[in-house]
Amino acid sequence: MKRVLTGNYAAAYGATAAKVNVVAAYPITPQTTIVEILSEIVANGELNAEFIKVESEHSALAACIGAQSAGARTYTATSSQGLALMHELIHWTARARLPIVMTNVNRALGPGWSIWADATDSVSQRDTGWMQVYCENNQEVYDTTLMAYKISEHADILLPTLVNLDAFFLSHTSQVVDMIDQDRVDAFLPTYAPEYKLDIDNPRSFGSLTSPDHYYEFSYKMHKAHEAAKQIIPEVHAQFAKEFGREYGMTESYRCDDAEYLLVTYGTIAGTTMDAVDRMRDKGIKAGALKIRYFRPFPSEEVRSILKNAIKVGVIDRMISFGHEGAFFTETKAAMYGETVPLYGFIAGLGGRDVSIKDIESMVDKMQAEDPSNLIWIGVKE
Amino acid sequence: MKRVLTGNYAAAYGATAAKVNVVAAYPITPQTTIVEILSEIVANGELNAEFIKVESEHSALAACIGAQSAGARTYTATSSQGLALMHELIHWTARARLPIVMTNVNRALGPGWSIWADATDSVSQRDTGWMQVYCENNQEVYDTTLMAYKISEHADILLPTLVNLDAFFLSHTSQVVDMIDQDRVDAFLPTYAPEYKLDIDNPRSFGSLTSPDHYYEFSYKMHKAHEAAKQIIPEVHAQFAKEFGREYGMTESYRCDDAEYLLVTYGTIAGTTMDAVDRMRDKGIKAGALKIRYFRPFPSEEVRSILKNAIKVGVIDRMISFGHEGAFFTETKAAMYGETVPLYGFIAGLGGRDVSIKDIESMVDKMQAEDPSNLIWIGVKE
Amino acid sequence: MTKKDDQKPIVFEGASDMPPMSASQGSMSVNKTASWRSIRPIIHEEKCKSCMICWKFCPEPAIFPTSPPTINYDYCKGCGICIEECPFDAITSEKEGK
Amino acid sequence: MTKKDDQKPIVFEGASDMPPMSASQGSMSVNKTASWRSIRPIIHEEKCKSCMICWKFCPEPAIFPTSPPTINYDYCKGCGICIEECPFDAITSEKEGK
Amino acid sequence: MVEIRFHGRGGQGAVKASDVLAMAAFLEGKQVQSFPFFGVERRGAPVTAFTRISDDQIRIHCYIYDPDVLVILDPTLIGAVPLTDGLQPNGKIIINTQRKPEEFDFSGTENPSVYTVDCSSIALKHGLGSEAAPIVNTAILGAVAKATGLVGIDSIAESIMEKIPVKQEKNAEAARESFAQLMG
Amino acid sequence: MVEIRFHGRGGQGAVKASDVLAMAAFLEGKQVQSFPFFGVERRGAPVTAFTRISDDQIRIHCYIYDPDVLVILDPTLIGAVPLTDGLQPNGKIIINTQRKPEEFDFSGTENPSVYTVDCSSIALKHGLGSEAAPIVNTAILGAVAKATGLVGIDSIAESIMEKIPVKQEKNAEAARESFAQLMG
Amino acid sequence: MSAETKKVRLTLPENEVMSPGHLACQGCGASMAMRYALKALGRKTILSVPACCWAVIDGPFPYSAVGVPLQQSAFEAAAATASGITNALKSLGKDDITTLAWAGDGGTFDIGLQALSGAVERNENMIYVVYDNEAYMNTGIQRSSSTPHGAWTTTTPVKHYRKGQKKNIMEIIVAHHIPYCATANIAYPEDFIKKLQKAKSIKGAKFIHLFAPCPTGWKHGPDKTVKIARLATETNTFPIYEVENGVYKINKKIKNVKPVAEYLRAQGRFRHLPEDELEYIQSMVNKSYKRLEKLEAAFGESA
Amino acid sequence: MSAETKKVRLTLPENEVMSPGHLACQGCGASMAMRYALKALGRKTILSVPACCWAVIDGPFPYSAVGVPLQQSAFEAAAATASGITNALKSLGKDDITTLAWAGDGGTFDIGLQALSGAVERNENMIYVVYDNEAYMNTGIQRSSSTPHGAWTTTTPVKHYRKGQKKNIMEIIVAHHIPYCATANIAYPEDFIKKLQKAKSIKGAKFIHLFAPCPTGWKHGPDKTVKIARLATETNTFPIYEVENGVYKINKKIKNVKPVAEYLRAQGRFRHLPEDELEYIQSMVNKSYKRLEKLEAAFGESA
Ligand SMILES: Cc1ncc(C[n+]2csc(CCOP(=O)(O)OP(=O)(O)O)c2C)c(N)n1
Ligand SMILES: Cc1ncc(C[n+]2csc(CCOP(=O)(O)OP(=O)(O)O)c2C)c(N)n1
Ligand code: SF4
Ligand code: SF4
Ligand code: SF4
Ligand code: SF4
Ligand code: SF4
Ligand code: SF4
Ligand SMILES: [Mg+2]
Ligand SMILES: [Mg+2]
Repeated sequence: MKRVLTGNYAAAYGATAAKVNVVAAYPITPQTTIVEILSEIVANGELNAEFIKVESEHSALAACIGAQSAGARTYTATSSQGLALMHELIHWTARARLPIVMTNVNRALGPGWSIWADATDSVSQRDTGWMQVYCENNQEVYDTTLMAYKISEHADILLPTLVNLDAFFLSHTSQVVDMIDQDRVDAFLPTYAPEYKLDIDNPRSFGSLTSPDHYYEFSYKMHKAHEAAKQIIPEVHAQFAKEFGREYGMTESYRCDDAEYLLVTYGTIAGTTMDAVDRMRDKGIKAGALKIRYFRPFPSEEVRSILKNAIKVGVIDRMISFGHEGAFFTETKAAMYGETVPLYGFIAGLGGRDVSIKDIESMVDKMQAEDPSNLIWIGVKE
Repeated sequence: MKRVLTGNYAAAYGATAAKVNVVAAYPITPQTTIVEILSEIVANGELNAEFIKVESEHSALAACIGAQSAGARTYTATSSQGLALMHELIHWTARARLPIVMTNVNRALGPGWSIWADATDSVSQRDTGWMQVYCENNQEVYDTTLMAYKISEHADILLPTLVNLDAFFLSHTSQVVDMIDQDRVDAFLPTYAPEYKLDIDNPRSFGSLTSPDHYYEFSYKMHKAHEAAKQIIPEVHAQFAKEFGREYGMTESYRCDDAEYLLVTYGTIAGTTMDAVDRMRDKGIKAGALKIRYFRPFPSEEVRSILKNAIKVGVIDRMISFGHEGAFFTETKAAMYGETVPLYGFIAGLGGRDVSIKDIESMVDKMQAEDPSNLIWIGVKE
Repeated sequence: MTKKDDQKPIVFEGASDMPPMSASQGSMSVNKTASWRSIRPIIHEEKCKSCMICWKFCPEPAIFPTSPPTINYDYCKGCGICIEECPFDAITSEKEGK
Repeated sequence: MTKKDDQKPIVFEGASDMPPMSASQGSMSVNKTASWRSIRPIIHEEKCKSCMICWKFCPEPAIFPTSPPTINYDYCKGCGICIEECPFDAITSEKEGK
Repeated sequence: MVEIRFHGRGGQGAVKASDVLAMAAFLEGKQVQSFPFFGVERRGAPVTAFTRISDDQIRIHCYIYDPDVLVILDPTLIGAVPLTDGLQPNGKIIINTQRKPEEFDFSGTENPSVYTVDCSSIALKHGLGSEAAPIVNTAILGAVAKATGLVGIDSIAESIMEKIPVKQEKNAEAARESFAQLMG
Repeated sequence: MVEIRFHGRGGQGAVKASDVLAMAAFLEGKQVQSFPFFGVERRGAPVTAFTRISDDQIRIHCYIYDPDVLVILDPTLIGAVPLTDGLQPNGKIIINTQRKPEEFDFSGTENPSVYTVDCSSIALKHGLGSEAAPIVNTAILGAVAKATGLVGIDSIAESIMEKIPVKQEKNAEAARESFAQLMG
Repeated sequence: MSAETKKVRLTLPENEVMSPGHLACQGCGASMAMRYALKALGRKTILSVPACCWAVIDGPFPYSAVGVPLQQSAFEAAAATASGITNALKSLGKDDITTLAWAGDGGTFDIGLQALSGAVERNENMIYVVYDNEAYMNTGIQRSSSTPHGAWTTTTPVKHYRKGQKKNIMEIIVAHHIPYCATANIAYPEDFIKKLQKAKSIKGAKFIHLFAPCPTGWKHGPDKTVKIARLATETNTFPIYEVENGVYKINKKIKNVKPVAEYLRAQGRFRHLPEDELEYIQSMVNKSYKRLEKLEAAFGESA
Repeated sequence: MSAETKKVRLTLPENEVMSPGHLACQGCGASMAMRYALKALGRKTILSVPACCWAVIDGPFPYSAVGVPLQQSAFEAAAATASGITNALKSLGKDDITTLAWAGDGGTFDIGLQALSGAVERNENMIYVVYDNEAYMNTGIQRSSSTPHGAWTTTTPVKHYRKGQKKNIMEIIVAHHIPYCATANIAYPEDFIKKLQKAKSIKGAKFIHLFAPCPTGWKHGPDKTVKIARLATETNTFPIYEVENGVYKINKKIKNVKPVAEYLRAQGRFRHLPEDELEYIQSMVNKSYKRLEKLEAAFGESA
C-alpha cells in the first residue's frame, strides 16, 4: 500500500512491520515524531509491543540491550546528542552481538545547539562494531529498516544496525512510500529466535570478565561477522528485490560506467547529486555519482572497482573528522590505496547548510581546476 | 628531580605541575591510582585546587566544562567505559573550544569485561575534535601532559587534548621520570587567561542555538584550529626541548632513513617495536619504526614523507574499526594515497594480548611473504 | 557590559570575524516581537489604579513601571496576561490590524 | 541445565569453537578455592549442636547441611566466619600447612 | 517537476499546506515531496515550506531556490522577506489577501501571474481559527489548485480529510470556496 | 639489560617486590622498569610481576618471556605453574623455602643457579604478616641482591624505606637478614 | 522614567536583567520565571542551562536575552556543569557570584536527576531551580516523569493518557538533606523572589521547585497562565512550602481550597478526562496534601 | 545427603543455586547476599548485574557461579537493563520469571541512580537489590556517596576522611512511592529472604537496601563480617525496616541499643577517628533513628 509519509513515519512503520516486541526510546528533535507515532501505534494495539518510556537515551539502549538479551526483537530511535549519550552502550550492543536495529536522524552536535542535518553523530560511531546504512529517501528508510532486522539477526552476523536518515531533509520530508503487506513481511522476516539468550533452562552469564586469552578472539569473531555481512547483505538485497521488486546495493552507482568525474556521497546529498549529474551530462560533462549505503561494513572492494577508472573522483562528506578530513573521504582513499585517480575531499552541508545542485556542480568545477591536496569547503564564508 | 613512577603517577604529577584549578574525576580500573594520588595531593594542600568527587565520568567532564568555561584550568582522567560514557561531552568540549586536558588509560571496552590495554576507547573519539596523543613511556606521559596545556590553550588552537597511555603497560609500570622544578614549569606554562569565559562584567551566552548560517563556519574554524595546531605543536616541542632538553615530535622516527621495512605504530607497542627493529637490524634486516604520537591532528604530510621511500610498510593497530580495519592503518593509507609502497595492516594486542618482539618480527616476515590485501591478525587462534 | 545592545542585527562577514565558539555578542532586544501579536492590550488611564500587577506579570517584560504603566509595543506579544490579571479591568484587548 | 559442571577447565581451540559473545559455558565450581585458605576450620562433632548457623553464614557455600555439618575443603576459603559465629565454639582454626 | 514554495508565519500552517498539496498530487498518481525549512522561530516569525510534484521519482533533496509557484499565506510578508527570489519566468504567485492581483508590484520577477483570494475571510466563515488568527492553510490550497491546475480540487479535499486532524469537512469546504473565488 | 620475573600468590606482595627492586636499581643510577601481570585473581591465585634493569633507556613494553632471574615467593607454585619457561641458560632462581637448593629439580632449564632462603621465618621473626600469611616480599629482595649482585643491599633497604608504607625498618631488616642467610 | 516610577509601589525589585525580544511563546510561565529569578539574584549570577525551552528562549547566536553569563549545557548536565562553575569560582577566589542552575522538569526529574543528586549530595554551593511545565516542551510536548496523572501529551495520547502520579522531586531532593529546598509558583513572584534571596544567603546546595505553566503544552490561552498557576496552589495541587535544614514549613495554607476540577478543566490537556478520573485526582491531591501536613507536623518548627 | 539433612532444622531454604568456586574475597558479605537471594527466589530468576564486585565474583568467561541467567551491564545501567528484561518477558508472555537487578552502592547511589529512578518511576516489575558495602570496592575502595561520615577510603585519605552523611537511598526511593521498599542485612538472612519472597509476590517495582560488609575495604578480619553487620543494626546505624505502599514499619526494634563506637572500633577504616568524632557520629545515628521513628509514627500502620 502506497502512502505519503515522512522519513520518521517510514522508520516507525518499518519497525512496526518488523513486529518488534519491545520499543524503548526517548524524544529528541528531529526524531520526536518517531516516538510519538510509535506511542500511538502501541497504544492503539496496532503493534503488540511494550513501549518503555525511559528517562534518557542511555537507558533506551540499555533497555533494548536487556530486552534483546532476553529474546525480544527491539527497536529504538534517536539523533545527535541522544546517539552520543548512548556511545558506551553502542559499543556494548555490538560486542554483546545483539542484533538491535536503531534509527538515527542525522543531526548536528552542539554546542552551539543545532537541530539540522549533519552526519557527525553517526559517523562518530564508526568504530563501535555496528553496521551503518545511510538512506536517500523514505522508501529506502522503510525497506532498510525491515532488511536490517533480517541482516542483523542472521546467525553468521549477529551485529546491530544503525539506519541513518538526514534531519528534516528526510525526517520531516513527505514522500510516497510503498508499504508491504504484513503477511509478506512475516514471510520475509521470521520471528526472532536467537541461540544465545537469557534462558532459565540454560542459564549463562553474559559479558563476564574476559581475559586477554579470549578477548582477542572475540574481537576477531566480530571482524569475521562483518566480513560475512559483506556476503550476506547482497543476498538479502537480492531476496528483497525478488519478493518486493525494489533493488538495493551496499553502494548504488548512477551513470558511473563511463563517468570521468565521479562524486561519492551518502544520504540525501546523494539524491541531489544524481540530479546534478543529469544536469552536467546535459551540459556535456561526463559526471557520475556513487552513493554509499553501507558505511559499515565498508564496501572497499566495490568502491574501488567502481572508482578506479574515473578520471577524477570527489568525495562529499556531511561531516568532518576534525584534525583530519571527512571520514568517507579518508576511508575511500584507504580503499583506493594503490590507485592513481586523483581524489578530492569536499566538506558540505554541516549543521544543516543546504547543498544545492549548484554546489555540486561547483565541485566538478573545482576538480577540474584545483589540485587535490587540500580539503575543499563548499560555500564557506571565510 | 628524578623519580621512579608509574604512568598514572606521571600523569597526576603532570597535572599537578600544570597547577590545575579544578579536578573532577571518577575512578575506573586502571586509571584509579590517578584519582587516588590526586585526592592525596589536593588533600595535602600540595595542589591548590578543588577536587570534585563526581558521581560519574559524564559529570566529571561536565564539571570540567563548567569550570573551564568559568576561567579555571581543569583536569580529568578516565579509561575505557568511562571515556565512552563521556562521549557526548567529548564532542561538547571541543565544539565549546575549551582547552581541557584529559588523561585516558587505554583499556578494552566491554562486554566481556576487560581491564587490559586496547586503544579502541580513545580511537573511537577520533571524530570529536579533540587533539590526541599516544605515549610510549612515563616520561612522555609527564612531559606530554604539561605541553598539552600549553598547546591546547594557545589562542589559535583552543582545543582539548586527550593524552593516552596503555593500561598496565604504562599505567602500572614504574619507570624513571625526570620531574621539572615548579618555577621552570610556571615559566613555561603561564596562568590560564582565556579571552572568552563566563564573566559577569561581559555577560555572554555560550553554546546557544546556532543556525546553518553560522554552524558551518564554526566547524570551519575548528578545522582551521587543527591546521594551526600542526604548526604550533612543533613550536612548543622545540621550546620544551630548549628549556628541558627532551625532544618530541608529532611522530618519532627510529632508524627510518634507510629502512626497507617500516613499522608504524603507537603507544607502548612502539617501544617494543624499536627494540625489535634493533634485533632485526642485527640480523641484517633493514627495519625501521615510525611512532605516531599525535593522531589528531593527524600528521599526514609528515607520515607520507617518512614512509614513501620504504619498500614495505606495516601499520600495527591495537584496535580495529570493525567492518573495516585498524584506524591508524586506514588513516595512514589515506595519507599515503597516490604512493605505491605496499601497506600492510596488522591487528595486535587487543584486550591486553601481549605484543612481543617475536610478534613484531613475525610481521616483517609476513610483509616479505604475503600480499597486503588482507588484514593480518597477529597471534590469533582461529 | 560591552555586549552589543543597539538593537541592530549582528552580521558577520564570515568565519574570520566570528568568535571561536558560539558566544553571544548582543542582546535579543534586537528581536522586535511585535509581529507575534494578534491582539493589542490598551491601558485605560481612567480605570488604572497603578497597582502594577500588569507590570508584575508581563512575561517579556513589555510594560514599563510608570504610573500608569506604559506598554512597549515593540515587544508586547499580546499574550493578554495583563488584561486577564488587571484587577480593575483597566486593560482591554484590540485586534491587531494586518 | 546444559551448562557444563564437571569441574574440568573449559579450553577452546580458538575463535571457531568459542561462542559469538562472552557467554558462560560452565560452572565456577571448576575453581577450587582451597588454595586461598591459610587457616582450616575443623568442626568438633562432640561440641556441635547442629544448629546450622555455620552453614547459614558460610559465604561460599562450603558447608553441607549434614548433622553435624561437613566442610567442603575443596572450596572453603578459610574466612573463619563459621568459627566466629558458631555459638558453641564447636569449630576451631588450624593453620594450613604449606 | 514542478516546485512550489510556501511562505507564511509561524502558526499559520504553511508546512501543513505543503503536505496537503503533496498528498493531493499523490492521490492523482504523482511522485511528491514536501518539507519545511525548519527554523527555531515560534509564532509570528516567517516560515517557509516546499512541495515538489513530478511524474518521475524525486531524488533531489535541497531547498527550492527557483520555484515555479509561490504561495503566500500572509501578505504582510511581502516586502519583509525576499519572497520572489528565484521565481521562474512566467511563474505563479498565489496570495491570501483581500486585495486584487493588480495591487501588487512584483517587478524584478519575469512576467509572473498573480492570483489573490481572501482566505482569511473564507476560513473565518467556516469557523477555522479566530479573528485574530484565522487558519488559512487549507483554504489557500483551493486557490493553488485552481491557479496551477496541478491537482484537482477533489484531490485537495480528499487530502485534507486524510491529513487534517480536526474540522475536516470545514477545511475541505474552505478549500472549495477559495477554488471558486480565486481572482487572477 | 637484565630481566627478572617474580612469581607469587595474590596477597604475598610479588608486585611490590618488583617495584622495590626496580627502585633500588634506580638508586644506583640504573634505568628500570617494573610492572605486574594484572589478573583478576584475588588472594591465593598465582601472580606474576616483572622487573627490567638496564644501563640504557628501556623501550620494550611486553612481558618477560626469557628472564635472566626468577624469584619464587611461594614454593607451592613449583609444579603448579610453568615457572621456569624461557629462563635463560645459566639463569638464577631464587626461592623462598626452608628447603635446600639441591632439593629442587629444574631439569629442562639449562644450568640454572638455584638459591633458597627461608623468608617466611625471617618475615615472622620481624613481625611481618601472620603465621598463616607471612609477608615475604621484602625479605626475599635481600636474597635477590645477594644472588644476582644486581643491586646492593643498602639500596634495597633505602628503596624499602621509600616504597613500603608501614614497618619500614622491620622490612629493611628482614631484607638484610635474608641477604646474610642466602644459600645457593 | 525613574522619576515617574517613584510614584508607584512595586512589590518586586525594579531592575530588569532579562531583556524583551526573547523567544518564549506568548504567556510563557518559564519566561516570567527567569525574569523574577534575575530580579532576585541580580547581575552577579552565572546561569547553567541545559537543553529545554530556556535554551531556545534566550535566543540564537549571536544574541542573548538574560543579561548575565549563561552556559548552555548538555541536556543531562545542568547540575554537573554548575558544579564546575561554582568550584571554579571558589578556586579563583570569586566568592560574590551566585551559580544558578536552571532546568526544565525533563532535565531535572529524568535525564538530569543523577547529576543533580550528585551535586546536592556534595552540597555544592549553588541554587538549582527547576521550572516545571510538566512535560518536554521544547521537543513538542512529550511526557516526562513530572507529567501529572491524566494529562495528554504526544507520547501519552488521549486514549492512553498518562497514568500514575508525577515524580515527587521535592521529597527526593529533601531526602538528600541539603540546607534548603522550597516550592514556588510564578503566580506568587514575591514568594519566589524571597526564597531565591534566602537561598542566595545560604552556603551549599539549594533547590527550588517552581511551578511554571506552559500555554502551548497545556493547551490553555496564553492569558490564563497566571490564573492557572494560582489555581494549582489554591486547589492544593501544588502546595507552597519549604524545608530548611530538614524543617518543613507550608508557606501558603489555603483557606478555601478550591476543587481540583476547576484547575483541570481550565486546561486542554485534561479535557478528555471522565468525571471519575477527576474524583480520583481530587482524592490523590487530598492524600498528598495530608502527607505534607503530616510531614510538617512531624518535622516542622513546632515538632 | 538429603537423608542426613532431614535431621537438621534449617532456617533458610536448603537449595543452593549459587555454586562455590566464585571469586569473592574471604568472608565477603556480598557473596553471602547472593547466596541468600537465590535461595529466596530460586532458579526462575534473571539477574542484571552492573560493574561492581559481583561482576567479578561470578567468575570470568567461560564460567559462572550463579546458576541462573545473568546479564552483565554497563556500570550505570543495571535498572535500565533490567527494565528491558522484564518488558521482554512480559512481551514474550513469560510471567513466572523474576527480574532481579543486583548492584553495588556505587552503581545505585551514584552512577546508576538515574536509571533506577526512571525504572521505579515507571514501576517496572522487578526487584532491585543494592548490596551496600559503602564504597567502590571493585576498583579498590574509593568513596561513593554511600560512604559514611568518618570513613577512610583511597579517595578520602585518613587526613581528609569522608565528611557528611551517606546518601539516604531509602528515603530517595521511598519518595518514588513504589509498592515495596525495605532494608535488610546479611546478618539476618531469614529477614532478607522473607522480604525477597514478599517482593516477588508483589507486582511492580521493589527495592531492597541490603547491608553487606566488605572485609577488604572496611579493614576487618574476614571472620568478622557477620558480627560487624549485626553491630550495624544493633547500634541503630543500619535499622531494619520496610515501607509497603507508603506504610512504614521498623522490623527490628533493638532493645538494648549498643554504642556506635562498638561498631566503628571494630573496623580499620574508622581507626583514625578521634573521640569527638565518635560522639558526633553517635548523635547523628540517634537523630536519624529518631527521624525514622517519627516517620513510622506518622506513616506507620497505626498512623
Ligand atoms: C541527550 C539529549 N536527549 C534529548 C534531547 C532533546 N531535548 C532537548 S530539550 C528536551 C525536553 C526538555 O524538557 P524539559 O527539561 O521539561 O524542559 P522544557 O522543554 O519543558 O522547558 C529534549 C527531550 C537533548 N537535547 N539531549
Ligand atoms: C562508566 C564506568 N565508570 C567506572 C567504572 C569502573 N568501576 C567498575 S566497578 C566500580 C565500583 C563499583 O562500586 P559499587 O557499585 O559500590 O560495587 P562494589 O564494587 O563495591 O561491589 C567502578 C568505579 C566502570 N566500569 N564503568
Ligand atoms: S494592573 Fe490594571 S490597574 Fe494595575 S497598574 Fe496595570 S492597568 Fe493599572
Ligand atoms: S499582552 Fe502580554 S506581553 Fe503584552 S504587555 Fe500584556 S502581559 Fe505583556
Ligand atoms: S554453628 Fe557450631 S554448633 Fe552450629 S552446626 Fe555449626 S558447628 Fe555445629
Ligand atoms: S571458613 Fe569460611 S569458607 Fe570455610 S567453611 Fe567456614 S565459613 Fe565457609
Ligand atoms: S513551549 Fe511552553 S515552556 Fe516552552 S516557551 Fe512555549 S510556553 Fe514557554
Ligand atoms: S572487595 Fe569486598 S565486596 Fe568485593 S569481593 Fe572482596 S570482600 Fe566482597
Ligand atoms: Mg518541561
Ligand atoms: Mg560498593
